[in-house]
Amino acid sequence: MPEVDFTVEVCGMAGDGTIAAGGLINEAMSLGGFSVLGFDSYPAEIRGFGRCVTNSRIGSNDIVALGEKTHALISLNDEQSRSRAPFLAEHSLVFFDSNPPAYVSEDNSLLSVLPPGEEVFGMPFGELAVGASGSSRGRNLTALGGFAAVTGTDPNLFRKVIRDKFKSKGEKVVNINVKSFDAGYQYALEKFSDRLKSVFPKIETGHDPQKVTLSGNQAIGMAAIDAGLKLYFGYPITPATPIMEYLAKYLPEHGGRVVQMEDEISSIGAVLGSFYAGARSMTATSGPGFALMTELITHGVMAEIPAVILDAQRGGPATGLPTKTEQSDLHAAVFGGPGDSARIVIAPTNVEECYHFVIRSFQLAEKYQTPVIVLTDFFLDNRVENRPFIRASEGQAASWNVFPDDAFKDRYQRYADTPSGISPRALPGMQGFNFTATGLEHTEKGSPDYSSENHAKMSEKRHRKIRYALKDLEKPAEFFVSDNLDVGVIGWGSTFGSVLEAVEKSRKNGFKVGALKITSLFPYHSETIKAFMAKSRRVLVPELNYEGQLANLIAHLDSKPVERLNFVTGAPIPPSAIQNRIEELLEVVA
Amino acid sequence: MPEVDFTVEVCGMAGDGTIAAGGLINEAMSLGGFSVLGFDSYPAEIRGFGRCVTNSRIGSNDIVALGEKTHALISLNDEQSRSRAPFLAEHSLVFFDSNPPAYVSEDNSLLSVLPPGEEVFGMPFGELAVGASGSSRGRNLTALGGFAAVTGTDPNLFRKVIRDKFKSKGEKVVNINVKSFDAGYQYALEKFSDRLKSVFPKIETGHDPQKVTLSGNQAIGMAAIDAGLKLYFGYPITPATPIMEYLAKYLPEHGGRVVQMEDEISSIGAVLGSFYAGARSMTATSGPGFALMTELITHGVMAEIPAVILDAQRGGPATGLPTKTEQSDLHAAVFGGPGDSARIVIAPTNVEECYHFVIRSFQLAEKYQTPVIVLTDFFLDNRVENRPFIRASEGQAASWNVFPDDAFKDRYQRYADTPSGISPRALPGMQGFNFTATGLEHTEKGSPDYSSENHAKMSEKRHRKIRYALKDLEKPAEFFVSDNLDVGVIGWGSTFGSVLEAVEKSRKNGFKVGALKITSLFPYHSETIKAFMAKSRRVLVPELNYEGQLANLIAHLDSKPVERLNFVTGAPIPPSAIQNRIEELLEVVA
Amino acid sequence: MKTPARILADQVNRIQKSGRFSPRSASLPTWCPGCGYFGIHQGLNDCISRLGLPLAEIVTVSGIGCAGRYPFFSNTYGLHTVHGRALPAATGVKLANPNLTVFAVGGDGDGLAIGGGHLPHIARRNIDVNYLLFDNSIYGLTKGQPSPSSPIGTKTKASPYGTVDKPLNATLMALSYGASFVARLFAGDPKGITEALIEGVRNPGFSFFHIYTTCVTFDKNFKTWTHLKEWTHALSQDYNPNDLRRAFNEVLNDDFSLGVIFKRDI
Amino acid sequence: MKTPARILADQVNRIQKSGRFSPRSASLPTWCPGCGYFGIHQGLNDCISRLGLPLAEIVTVSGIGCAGRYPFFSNTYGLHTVHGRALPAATGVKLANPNLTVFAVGGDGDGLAIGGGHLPHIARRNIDVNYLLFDNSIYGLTKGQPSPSSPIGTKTKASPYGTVDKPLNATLMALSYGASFVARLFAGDPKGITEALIEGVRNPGFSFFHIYTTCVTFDKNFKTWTHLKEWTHALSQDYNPNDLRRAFNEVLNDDFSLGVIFKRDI
Ligand SMILES: Cc1ncc(C[n+]2csc(CCOP(=O)(O)OP(=O)(O)O)c2C)c(N)n1
Ligand SMILES: Cc1ncc(C[n+]2csc(CCOP(=O)(O)OP(=O)(O)O)c2C)c(N)n1
Ligand code: SF4
Ligand code: SF4
Ligand SMILES: [Mg+2]
Ligand SMILES: [Mg+2]
Repeated sequence: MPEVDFTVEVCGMAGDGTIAAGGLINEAMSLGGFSVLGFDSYPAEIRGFGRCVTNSRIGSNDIVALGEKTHALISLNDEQSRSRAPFLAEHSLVFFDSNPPAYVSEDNSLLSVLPPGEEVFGMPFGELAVGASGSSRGRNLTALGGFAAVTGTDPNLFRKVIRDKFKSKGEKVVNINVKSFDAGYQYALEKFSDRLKSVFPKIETGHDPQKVTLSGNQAIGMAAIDAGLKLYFGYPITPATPIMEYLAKYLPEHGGRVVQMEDEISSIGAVLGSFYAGARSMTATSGPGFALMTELITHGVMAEIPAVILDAQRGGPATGLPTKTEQSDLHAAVFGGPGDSARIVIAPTNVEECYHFVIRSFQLAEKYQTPVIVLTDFFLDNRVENRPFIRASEGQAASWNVFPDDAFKDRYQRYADTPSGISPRALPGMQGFNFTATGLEHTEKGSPDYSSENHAKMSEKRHRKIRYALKDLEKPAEFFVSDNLDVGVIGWGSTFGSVLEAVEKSRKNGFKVGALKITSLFPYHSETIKAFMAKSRRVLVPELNYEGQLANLIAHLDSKPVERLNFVTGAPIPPSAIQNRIEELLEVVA
Repeated sequence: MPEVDFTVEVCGMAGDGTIAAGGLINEAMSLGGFSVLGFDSYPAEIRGFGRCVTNSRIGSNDIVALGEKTHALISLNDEQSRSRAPFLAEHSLVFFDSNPPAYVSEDNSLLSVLPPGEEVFGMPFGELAVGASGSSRGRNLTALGGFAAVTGTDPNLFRKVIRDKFKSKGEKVVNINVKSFDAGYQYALEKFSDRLKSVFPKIETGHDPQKVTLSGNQAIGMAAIDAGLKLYFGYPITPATPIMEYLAKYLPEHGGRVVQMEDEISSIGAVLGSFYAGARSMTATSGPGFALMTELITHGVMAEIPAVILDAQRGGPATGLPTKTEQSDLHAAVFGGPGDSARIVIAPTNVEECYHFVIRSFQLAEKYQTPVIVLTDFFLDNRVENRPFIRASEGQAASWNVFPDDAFKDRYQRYADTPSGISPRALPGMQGFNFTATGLEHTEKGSPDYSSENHAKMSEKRHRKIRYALKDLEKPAEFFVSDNLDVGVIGWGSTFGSVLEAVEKSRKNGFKVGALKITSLFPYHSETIKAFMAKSRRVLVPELNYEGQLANLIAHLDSKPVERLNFVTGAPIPPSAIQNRIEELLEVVA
Repeated sequence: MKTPARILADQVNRIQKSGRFSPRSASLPTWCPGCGYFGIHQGLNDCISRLGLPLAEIVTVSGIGCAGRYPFFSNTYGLHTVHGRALPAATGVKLANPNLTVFAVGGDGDGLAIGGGHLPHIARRNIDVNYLLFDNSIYGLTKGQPSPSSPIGTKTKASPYGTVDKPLNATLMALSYGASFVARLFAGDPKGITEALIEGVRNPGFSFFHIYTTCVTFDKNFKTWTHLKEWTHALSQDYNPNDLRRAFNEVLNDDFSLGVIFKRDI
Repeated sequence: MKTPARILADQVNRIQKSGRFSPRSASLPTWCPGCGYFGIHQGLNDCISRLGLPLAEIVTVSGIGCAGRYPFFSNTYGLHTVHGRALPAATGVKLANPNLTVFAVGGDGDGLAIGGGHLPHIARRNIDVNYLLFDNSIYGLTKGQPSPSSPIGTKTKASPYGTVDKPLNATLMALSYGASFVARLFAGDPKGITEALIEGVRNPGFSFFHIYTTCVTFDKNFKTWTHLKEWTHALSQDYNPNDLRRAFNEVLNDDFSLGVIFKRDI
């Protein structure tokens, strides 16, 4: 069986059913046994003018990064799709509406900007849909039919996922939609009979039932529910809103509640209040909202109150680029807020990790009694992956609360200075442990105390605790590491997939290259990172930000200067860009 | 003439006139021609229980740091003064009330905790005051009289400064207060005739009329007024409040206005609004308020609107230690807020620099159209120095605004991408230059644009501008630097005085030690710092924080690990602690 | 076919034909076709034209939201600040240069949720800013979540089972803050908006315009054009806006009477 | 000599003698002798004693200020959060564990300035939190700056020429937010505070207590003991707190009538 690595984009205006079509491709291909990584983007925020693009990369092996070149483009609106032409691979397949609903002038046509050599397939999407269902709304499905026919995809895969999607709307709707798909499929089979390909062979093993097609946002929501989240407090903000919307829908049936607060300050305030009172709670936001939270986050640090804060990063600074992806809140996550306010910062690199890290974040927050910040970004939140995925058991999501021993009743010291820095924490309702949590510097008992000795002691205690937390924080993972690397590439967050793919490809080219994945950003495992840097003749840190925020954090660990590769394009880093940089560095090394 | 280096403390309860007495000592000694560095502290915030302490270090040479050992203690309340006993030098002079207003039990007496060998002077402060003025309120002045007599200080110095202080209250009040002082003076002359010293010789040159006794806060307020501040927006917070109070009093007569806002978010919002409309404005806050401002600070970065924000640091995290000093907001000042949001951060190291840096901050903000953060701390804000001090001329405080050329009327590009990154800025009211300032990513014209190319271009432009600003930012200053230093000490902010004194003393001990003062914290002069680090066999960075926040910023500049000396005591770093660490390092070096 | 672009073009055409075009920016508003904001745009543009204010001496300040985009669609100077902070920024602008006429505009989320803490203070300081609250009872820009003025039972993706919180009444709040000028208006009545704005701009202090409007995209049930047209009506003829107690009574008794509700005697 | 320490000791003595001591913490309140907060302390402690609430099932939440120190002077569980954020934190506490009785306490700066944006929302959500606003019209802890409720002309170090902004009326604001229980009280009348608190704690929703009090250290002119005693008086006998319109009228007509102003019928 030939190796498949195929990228398909659907592009249209809001209202064209673009995102739905892309989602069906992901589902159908997953069902077909392929690996899928999908990502939608919608540049404009205000409706009525939005260009929607979905990108699905489909492969027979694991897919860890977004496709760079598009092998098939399904255009539901040619004016919008023109912007996708530069990303087309040679000889790609382009599907377009030969009788579009809105007139597109010659100057604005898609065809006029296609590079020579593309194979174009014009189909009357709307008419076919009207024929099949009486309405042109199924245009996106007739287009999918054309795509399935030309690429030689088993049409039953699409029929099944269409049925599943519309199941809840009744048999009639299901049938109408399947009919639209079939109309496109038949039309293309006949019309393009001489140009049919066989892009997607049947995979013998077929669909892996443990493979779940899930977005980062869904994984986060599921994790929160599986962790027994009691309260979600949040304020809408792109790209974090879908987490709130997911939980608003599903949390109530698990006994939890979503409260849309008046802003981000009150959201984190309420999260701290709930954790103080013993309930797992969380909030999710993006950079601007995160900035507003920093004062209260340091209150969690000082008063030793757990909190889980997810920062779904987007382009910055300020309101910035709300619908674009970026990894530029790392500085703020680690360093924002007054005082020496070390807290825990972790960042998953894929959908599966989103799930497990969110569950872990509750436990870390409980045990270390401090805010835990989970850094994701739009590319990770909104990407869809279909990997084998095992949900955590109740035990795996168990509470890590550390309660005081009954022996300490009536002489309880809330902030007892223990060797680990962890002080057993009482909850309101526990008789004989009454205390006041405070953001003022305080004694072990919790009384305000600004004396030099006390502040020195308690600062040390708080930082000792955070250092101690390292043992519960995932170590950096090494990939292809040997004692002598020519280039060692360090990656984090949504970007790590691109790092991995680039390193793999470079190795196939025969180069001694390895990768390090850092998921614990603060505190971090400096010894492991140091060792990796020492093993590498050159160290490269590709990041989706201008300032090299991870590089800034770790540069001092090795005496070699760190090479930085910074993208501020609002889009995922293409693996090839990393690969090129690796190979440039190799030339210098050689 | 023998060298004078003498530290005197006054200690009492709130209401005892402690702070006033300390202030008079500073003024009198300044008038006597001595150098003075004074610092008050008031540990408790809520009135009625507050211990007040003033510390004045008086010297014949320049004084750059606080005194570590106290040579004279004037106790206005013995229970409170007990806490000062550990800081007494050997054979120090202790003045106390032999007939105190509140009974102090034997166990709580000051005398019982004095180390052996101190010289004690008991005087009936209150009775003497009643005798002189009919009221015991002048107790603090009779105490000063005793101090002047025993230390052999010219009483006319005190009489003059007392007169100046009470001048505005009329001749009667002046006389009563001088009489109280005299009563104490006479009493002590007679009672302690056999124990009179001559601590403060008459300095021949006498008082330097250019020497002004000024606190950091006053210097900041004066600077704002001399810079033609039009609007101050702020919200009370220790230790920044005195700046607002100073300006509330003096700004109106210079045509400006102080508006106490509802919080720190609205304060920075209004500052940005005023600068946008062309008026110099500023706000001052401390860590917790600064955290609340970070979202809007990054708005200034993105929309390229000037702003001046003074962060008077105090102990953190969170509400922390409101009346204690710390340098722990550096991380937040440089890195707080979403996105790649580089801004300008500067930090004066003494009172004079407070003045000049604040004036410069307006100019930098105007020219580079970005928020400028001035970092001070409680020790700097509240310290008093009496150095020769020349106010800036109007020219020196002139506007650095960069306005667009009339030629660009009606085709104005607010965010034109120039070589320096500086785009001429129009103000509302200018015909034909109408534009919208926005915190969304935008084109040169100012329209929202989230395309990859545009974001990459504009991120580069904004950072180029900040790099370019380096040429207007003060270079690190070297002290005693030669090509080969055994230890190079890097200092910033209020702590630099201690660094300098420690280095001088180590040099006197014959060691090859130098100092580097960094006042431009972001962007910073990496080449100069690097060169200094390279010249030093060991690099030491003493800071008033736990995490080594400056060390973190610059550690990567040299391959040697940076030695950190971190104090989290809420009090200035004693020069001797730095000197000891230097000499420890020298042993290792040797 | 009547495409969205067509509907919009018609709408813009109509505004253009009205002949009072100058305060509109060359770039088309990116609001959805049919959005109530077009009516407010027309009302404010007409106010500016009728008062003959030089565009360069006007600053339009906004926060974030669909309403927050307003400055880009206006030829005045504009300051598009962050979510919820239009009023502090407008305070700074006005105090910096009192010659400027300052409009602050924003949505109900911007003004009543995240920015709700600023309204009492600009009102009590009586800063001469004209604040237009675009109250569509929904978060438009973030694609339809409930706002503080959404009625109980509002169903959105973020409240799939309906909201449970009592809505806030912005007119009542402004009165209780002591605002010196309070009007209640409707996006479907641009003329009414223009009239009230002209009066409010002349008020030498803070003027608050609570404007009912519709989000055609995310609210199909509550503040629809149909409902708002049906519910709203003018204040009674004999209404005296100088009487604060009467103003409170009016607002407590009737949610939908439009006009100048209160105006402090100067 | 009557030293500050002496005055304070007397005061504490008196409270101790009252015999209802348990909710007080062992450590003495660090408020200035004569501060109005001692009266509120007594009122709240008596409420707790009289309702027989177990101290471990009460959480007292506060922001920053002299008032914000309250939790340290109470034997309940306490959450001393940052400036202005008592209400969001209290919301979290109550929703996390509805069995707890939650008191939120704070000053007028804490609650009407920096935290002023939260009050409308806890009121409209009707979270079962009892919020005591200690309204001394001054910033005590930061040593005497004007607050949003300071009268025009207030002279402080931060306003040496007198303030110019209109004060806010917290009772009126709470009514306009739709709070389900609103009382106006006076620190000089701890009994009145206790009575109203008992009623408010029983209200299964948000209860707002606007408490006039004095800062003896920083306000020598306005809300002094003398003035407050002179100005305040009980609501009239026939007052009916279930009538919202009447409540508004009462508050518009009289700044100093004390008692339960409004109570929503359940
Ligand atoms: C600090 C912050 N939080 C959240 C957001 C996301 N956000 C943008 S607009 C908006 C609300 C929009 O609703 P509204 O203010 O009513 O304006 P409309 O779109 O309805 O005109 C939100 C929550 C943001 N930009 N910044
Ligand atoms: C974010 C922040 N801003 C400012 C402060 C400083 N601060 C502490 S208490 C306070 C106001 C005190 O006044 P009020 O709330 O009326 O309480 P009171 O002291 O009068 O009881 C202020 C401004 C702070 N701690 N945090
Ligand atoms: S989403 Fe709603 S408020 Fe926003 S432009 Fe569209 S119709 Fe108007
Ligand atoms: S400063 Fe005022 S409010 Fe604070 S404790 Fe003293 S009297 Fe009370
Ligand atoms: Mg809205
Ligand atoms: Mg107060």
